[in-house]
Amino acid sequence: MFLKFLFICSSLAVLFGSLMVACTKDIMHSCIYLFFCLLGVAGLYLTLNADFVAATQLVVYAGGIVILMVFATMLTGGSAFQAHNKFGFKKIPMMGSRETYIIGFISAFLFIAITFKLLLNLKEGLTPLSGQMPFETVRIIGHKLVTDHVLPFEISSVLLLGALVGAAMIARPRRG
Amino acid sequence: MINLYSYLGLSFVMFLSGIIVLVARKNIIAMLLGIELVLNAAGINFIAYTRFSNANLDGHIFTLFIIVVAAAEAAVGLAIAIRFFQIKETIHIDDAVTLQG
Amino acid sequence: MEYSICTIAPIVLLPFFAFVINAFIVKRFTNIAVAISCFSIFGSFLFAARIFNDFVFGVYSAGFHVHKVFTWFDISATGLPFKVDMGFYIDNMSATMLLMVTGVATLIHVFSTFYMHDDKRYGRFFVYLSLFTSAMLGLVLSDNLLSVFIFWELMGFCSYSLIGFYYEKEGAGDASIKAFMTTRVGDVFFLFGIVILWSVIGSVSFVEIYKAISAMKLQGLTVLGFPLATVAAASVFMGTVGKSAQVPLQVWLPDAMWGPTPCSALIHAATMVAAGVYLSLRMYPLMEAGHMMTVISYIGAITAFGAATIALIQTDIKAVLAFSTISQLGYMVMGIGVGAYNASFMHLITHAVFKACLFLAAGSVIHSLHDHHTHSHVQEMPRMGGLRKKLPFTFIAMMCCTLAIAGIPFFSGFVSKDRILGDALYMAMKHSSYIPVAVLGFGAALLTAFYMFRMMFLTFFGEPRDKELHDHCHHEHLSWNQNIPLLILTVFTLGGWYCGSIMGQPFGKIATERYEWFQTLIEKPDVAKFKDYYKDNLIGGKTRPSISTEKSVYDENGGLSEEQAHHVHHAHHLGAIFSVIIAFFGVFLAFLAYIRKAIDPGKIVNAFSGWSRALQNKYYFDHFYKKILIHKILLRLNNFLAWLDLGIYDRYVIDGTEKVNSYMFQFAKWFDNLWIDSILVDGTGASVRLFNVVLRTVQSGSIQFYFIVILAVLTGYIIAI
Amino acid sequence: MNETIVTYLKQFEFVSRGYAGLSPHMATLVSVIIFGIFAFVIVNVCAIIGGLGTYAERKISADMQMRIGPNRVGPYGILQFLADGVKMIMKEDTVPRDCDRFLFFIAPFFCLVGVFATLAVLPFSNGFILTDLNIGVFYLLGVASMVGMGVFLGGYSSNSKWSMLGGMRGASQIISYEIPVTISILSIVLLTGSLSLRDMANAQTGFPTGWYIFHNPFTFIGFFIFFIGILAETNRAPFDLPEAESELVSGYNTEYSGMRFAFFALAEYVEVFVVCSLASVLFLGGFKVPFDIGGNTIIGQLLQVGTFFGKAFLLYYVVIWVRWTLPRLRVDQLMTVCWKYLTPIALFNLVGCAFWMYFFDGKSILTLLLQTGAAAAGGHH
Amino acid sequence: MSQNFDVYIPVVLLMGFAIIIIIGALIVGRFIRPHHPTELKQTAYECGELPVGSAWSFFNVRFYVVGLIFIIFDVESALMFPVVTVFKELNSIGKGGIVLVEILIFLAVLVSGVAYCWRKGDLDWVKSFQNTVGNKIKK
Repeated sequence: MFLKFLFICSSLAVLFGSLMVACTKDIMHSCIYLFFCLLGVAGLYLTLNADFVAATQLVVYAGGIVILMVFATMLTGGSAFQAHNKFGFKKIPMMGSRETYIIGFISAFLFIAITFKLLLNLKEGLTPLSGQMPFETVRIIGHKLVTDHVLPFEISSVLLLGALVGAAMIARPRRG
Repeated sequence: MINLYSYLGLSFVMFLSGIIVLVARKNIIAMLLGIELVLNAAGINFIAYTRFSNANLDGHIFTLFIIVVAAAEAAVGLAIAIRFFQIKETIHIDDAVTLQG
Repeated sequence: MEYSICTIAPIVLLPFFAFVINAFIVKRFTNIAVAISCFSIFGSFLFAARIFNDFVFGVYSAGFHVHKVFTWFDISATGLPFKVDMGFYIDNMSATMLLMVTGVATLIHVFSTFYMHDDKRYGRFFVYLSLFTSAMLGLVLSDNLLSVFIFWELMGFCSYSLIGFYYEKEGAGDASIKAFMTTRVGDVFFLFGIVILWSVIGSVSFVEIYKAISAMKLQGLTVLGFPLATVAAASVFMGTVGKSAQVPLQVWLPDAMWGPTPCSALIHAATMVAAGVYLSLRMYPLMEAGHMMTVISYIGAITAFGAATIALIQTDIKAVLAFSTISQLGYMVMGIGVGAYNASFMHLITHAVFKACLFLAAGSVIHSLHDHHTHSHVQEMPRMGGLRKKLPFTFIAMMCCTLAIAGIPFFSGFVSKDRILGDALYMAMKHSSYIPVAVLGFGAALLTAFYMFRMMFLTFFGEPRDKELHDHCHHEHLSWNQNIPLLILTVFTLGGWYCGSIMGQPFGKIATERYEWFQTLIEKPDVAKFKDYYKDNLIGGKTRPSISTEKSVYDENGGLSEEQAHHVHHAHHLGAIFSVIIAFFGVFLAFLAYIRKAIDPGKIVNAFSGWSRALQNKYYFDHFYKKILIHKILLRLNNFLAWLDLGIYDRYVIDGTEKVNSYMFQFAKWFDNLWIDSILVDGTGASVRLFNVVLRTVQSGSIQFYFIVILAVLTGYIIAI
Repeated sequence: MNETIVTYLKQFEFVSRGYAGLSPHMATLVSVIIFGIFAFVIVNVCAIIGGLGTYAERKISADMQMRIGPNRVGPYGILQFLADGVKMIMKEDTVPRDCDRFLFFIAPFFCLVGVFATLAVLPFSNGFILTDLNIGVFYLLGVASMVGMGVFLGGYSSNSKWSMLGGMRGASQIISYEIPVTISILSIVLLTGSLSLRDMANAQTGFPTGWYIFHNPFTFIGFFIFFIGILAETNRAPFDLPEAESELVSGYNTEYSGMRFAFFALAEYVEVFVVCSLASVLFLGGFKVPFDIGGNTIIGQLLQVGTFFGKAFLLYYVVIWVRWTLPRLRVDQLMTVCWKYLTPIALFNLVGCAFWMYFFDGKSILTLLLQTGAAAAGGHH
Repeated sequence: MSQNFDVYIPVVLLMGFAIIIIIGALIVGRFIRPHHPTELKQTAYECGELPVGSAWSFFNVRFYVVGLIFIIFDVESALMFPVVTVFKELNSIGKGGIVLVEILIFLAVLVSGVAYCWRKGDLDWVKSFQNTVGNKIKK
């Protein structure tokens, strides 16, 4: 029962958040809606027994990425920046502002609908395994990270190193 | 009843709005938000399939790495956006057309 | 005893990491790079020593091995039955080999800090050395032919770089290319052999190959009418021929002496050339299955004898050692051919030790003889002489090694070489076809004793022939990087380290059991034991003692029946007596010729002037390859093709076409003006302009537009499937 | 298995018997009610602690400055915070004209939700924990990071330069100091082998000899890093740059008035309590009572709660003490302290702890000393 | 199953309490507090001066760089948590060494990145500040 409640709350947050990200004009508000959406995703992870991933979602996304996003928004003029269409209709018909939404929606819907139709074909063996899931996921993830998945674990540090150095180099204020 | 398809439907909507943001919004940072949505939709799928199909937690680990990659991607993407703003004083995506033929 | 990846992998990875690090820092921090190289190889030595200790003095028997694998790639899903497991395979043989390679390499690294110190590319030398050592160790630890091949080629590359180390000299560059190309001939065959084995067995792992041989998988198959096993064995053996400088691909090794002396010691004497023999030993069951034994023994014997004869008249100290290397390698290959598996491997080890020592000693001599007129070091023996007093430690080292290589009792060379000769004699008594092998083997032993002592006498004894050079030579002091490595190696030229008996044979034994570790533990891979074999996982899984962990006991009869053993022993005793006599006779001859001057070598050379010229030209092998193979055949082929091109094709086809063309031209001109220019060209321009508009629109540079296109295409694609 | 207050109560027979007769849905409902009661109690207690925090702050500062401090409302002025609360709720709620109303409205939620959610995993005693998640401390970090977002939004939405600066500073300070804190926590997790806060407390003993702060040199340094980090994370002096009144008026909450301001203040004071109790759990033995007096009985639980609060209040006192003793840092010094001192030292500590675990098998330094002492003494005999 | 999920009830409850407290207080306050907005009252308080321009425009990249390093470390700690949690178990069965090496490699790679940033002055608040001031003046 509580599971259902949690699921409903989280899914509402996800639906509301993700749609509002797409539909809000103000970029700062979009960030906040993204935050809601990510919180909802964390809730969904909880309902799927993935407590550690949910907490990671909270720590990294809620505490990290969204803050970085709002910082970057501030550094690029904040909400004062109003997006308007520069090309207009004449040059490339597809890039109009309202039309963009329509075309975007249609193409995205088509694409995703078909992709998910493919996904839904993978039906076999998809009964929920109630009670079989190990509840202490963090230990299992830890064991996997140091045995089977040790290479991705180490490589992710290299990825982070690259991101850090690269981003710091790009964003660094320069002379002259 | 909550089953796999509920989660798939949710991730569907998330993916959809992510793609719409990517296609329709003009702000580079907003597009990065869209990418986050898309990545999270993928994450939901991974976890849901892990929960509903097999008992080993590889999906969790995959999602963990998705989060890692998302963080790295956001860091670099935002840095590029900021640099772009410093050079061009705008972050309108239609100004980033240096590669125009 | 648990072996994990952590205790095995560092052996290869330490030098490799040293190489990677040094490659970056060598320009700035040369001394640090050198230190890193030396300490990394010493670290590998410690790891190897641990493994050696476990395998030889632990509780393991001859058949014991550790095998750790991980799947490198597996394309069996595509239908090709090809799965390559990379991994480590350690048995007693590779444990011994590891210890030898790391130990010798460590000492050579140390010596190089002395020898190469004033060189302008001091650091880079160590970079190559590190890479080379790691490749050699990787080869020793490999569990399959493919990774053997990879490391094999890596060593080929290092050898190329080191031979051409002084690339300013023209000869060095040529020699490096020669070495590279010559070994390449063998390598092509080797690769061919690997492919053949894979096509039949579906795997290139040693274990799988043993399994297949024990299951008689190779029988009855043919390639172009030849039995498949023979073709595969011959091809793999060609790899050995190339790498270990056997006839007819031996020509590169003497030229390899263009490299710095320590690299000659490491590569062209102690380790790399041994890799070929090592491969043949690993593939021994295949050679047996392919009935290659006679051929191998003949090739080995001819190499051993031929190279020894050439060495008789060389005047360059390094050249003598180079030919003696070829000769000794010939012994090892001959040992494989006559079934002396154990002795052949033992000779590999003993030879590596004393040959490394000999080269280092030669390096020490060369380094101390500095010609002030030409500002170069002197390698010519006629300008040496009487160096005994000046270089006492080098003299001791070189003397011991010479005794060893000449086969004087109590020294390691005697123990191993004598066993090979004993087995050759035994085979000759059994099959008459082996008689020439035995004769050539004993002959080579005589010549070896002679030319090695000739070298010793010319270098260290008598009066100095170049007074000025001799006076400039400084008196040698004991120093940690000049003499100590030599003396350490010298200690290991004693026979007692390898064998418990004085004579190397079952008579005159002073101790058995643990002193006979070599004979007890190194034995032919018994393919029958690999029938139901499974591998351990690299990480995680436990090392499974695959066959047994009980210590083997020394069996004097080597598993043979009493009567057979008697025959074998008989032959061996005979061989031992012969070889002792022959060795002393050779030394005596050298003594007569170069100390007593009772025999004048010049006269003999004059008497056999034809032979001597043949020897000077190394039996015209280089001439043959250069004059006949390259000039006569390949150049002729080239000329023929050129003639086809210039004479036939040009004259008739081209000129004829020209005629036709001139007629065509008139027509074409008309056609061109009207159709091409006015319609096609202008029309194309117009159409390009038209497309341009479309393409410019498409190529908008706007990411979002691209994104929509991507989505559309993906959608279409998914709908289509 | 995850312990909650409900599973603790089920030890008592009448509770478990009552549960046995319920349908699953009803059981959940009853659990929700039980949780609700206890959560309500805890929220109120913590709110009161937060309120008393303001009182304590004023009183202690007065003490240090030889003043009297609040002394009118109630005995010794102890009801001052209630009076303040009433005053706050009576104040006019002004909203700046140019502000971003949506964000202005939502910012206090972030702060308060983030802080209150952390209360769920605080182990007040062995049994009295709302819920002992097995990702406890990680969850706590994740939820607490929402506060930074709230601070930033509060500053941003006001559209005032002071608020904006304060918000930016606050957010960057909070996120920066989260790193040394997290890494210090990692070293404790390393020693405990669990993320659950109750396990961490239970791995220590009631006497200081068994506390993690005295476990090895690295944790000893780690405690101070953690403590400095939490001072900065809660915007306490000497790290109160986001609300530096001499530079930024009042920082990120300049434009907030009335109740909205009260929420920020409440969140801040409750957060100080939460992090102080976290420090006590991680390093100072948490709820453990010497000799485990009282055991698992009600008395024992009460003793444990008392110990817990005692340690937390002690740290709370130190926090206030520090505020009135040390001057404020400059913003560049703030960043230097975090990135060039605390973070490298914390990383070093983590590695050191790992080595300690590896070489000494997780024994504390006192145990090792005693063992060597015993061995030496045995050698003489 | 449902029992397992009960552990999350307090989390949701506490979050709900926080929201209810705020909304409740604001609603209750609406009935008792005064409401007399004036033009001046509703401007942003900038020490008595009338605010000039929007506050949402001027900011320095250094904030972003701090956020950047933070997020890298955040992700790093998120990955470290499970590894560190199992370290004790693995150490007790003798696999502590290999995990230790893994942790060391992981940290060493990251620390090298931070060392790079340190060397390049990204961690210096003042230096980057001077740079930007220099920029502005040059322009």
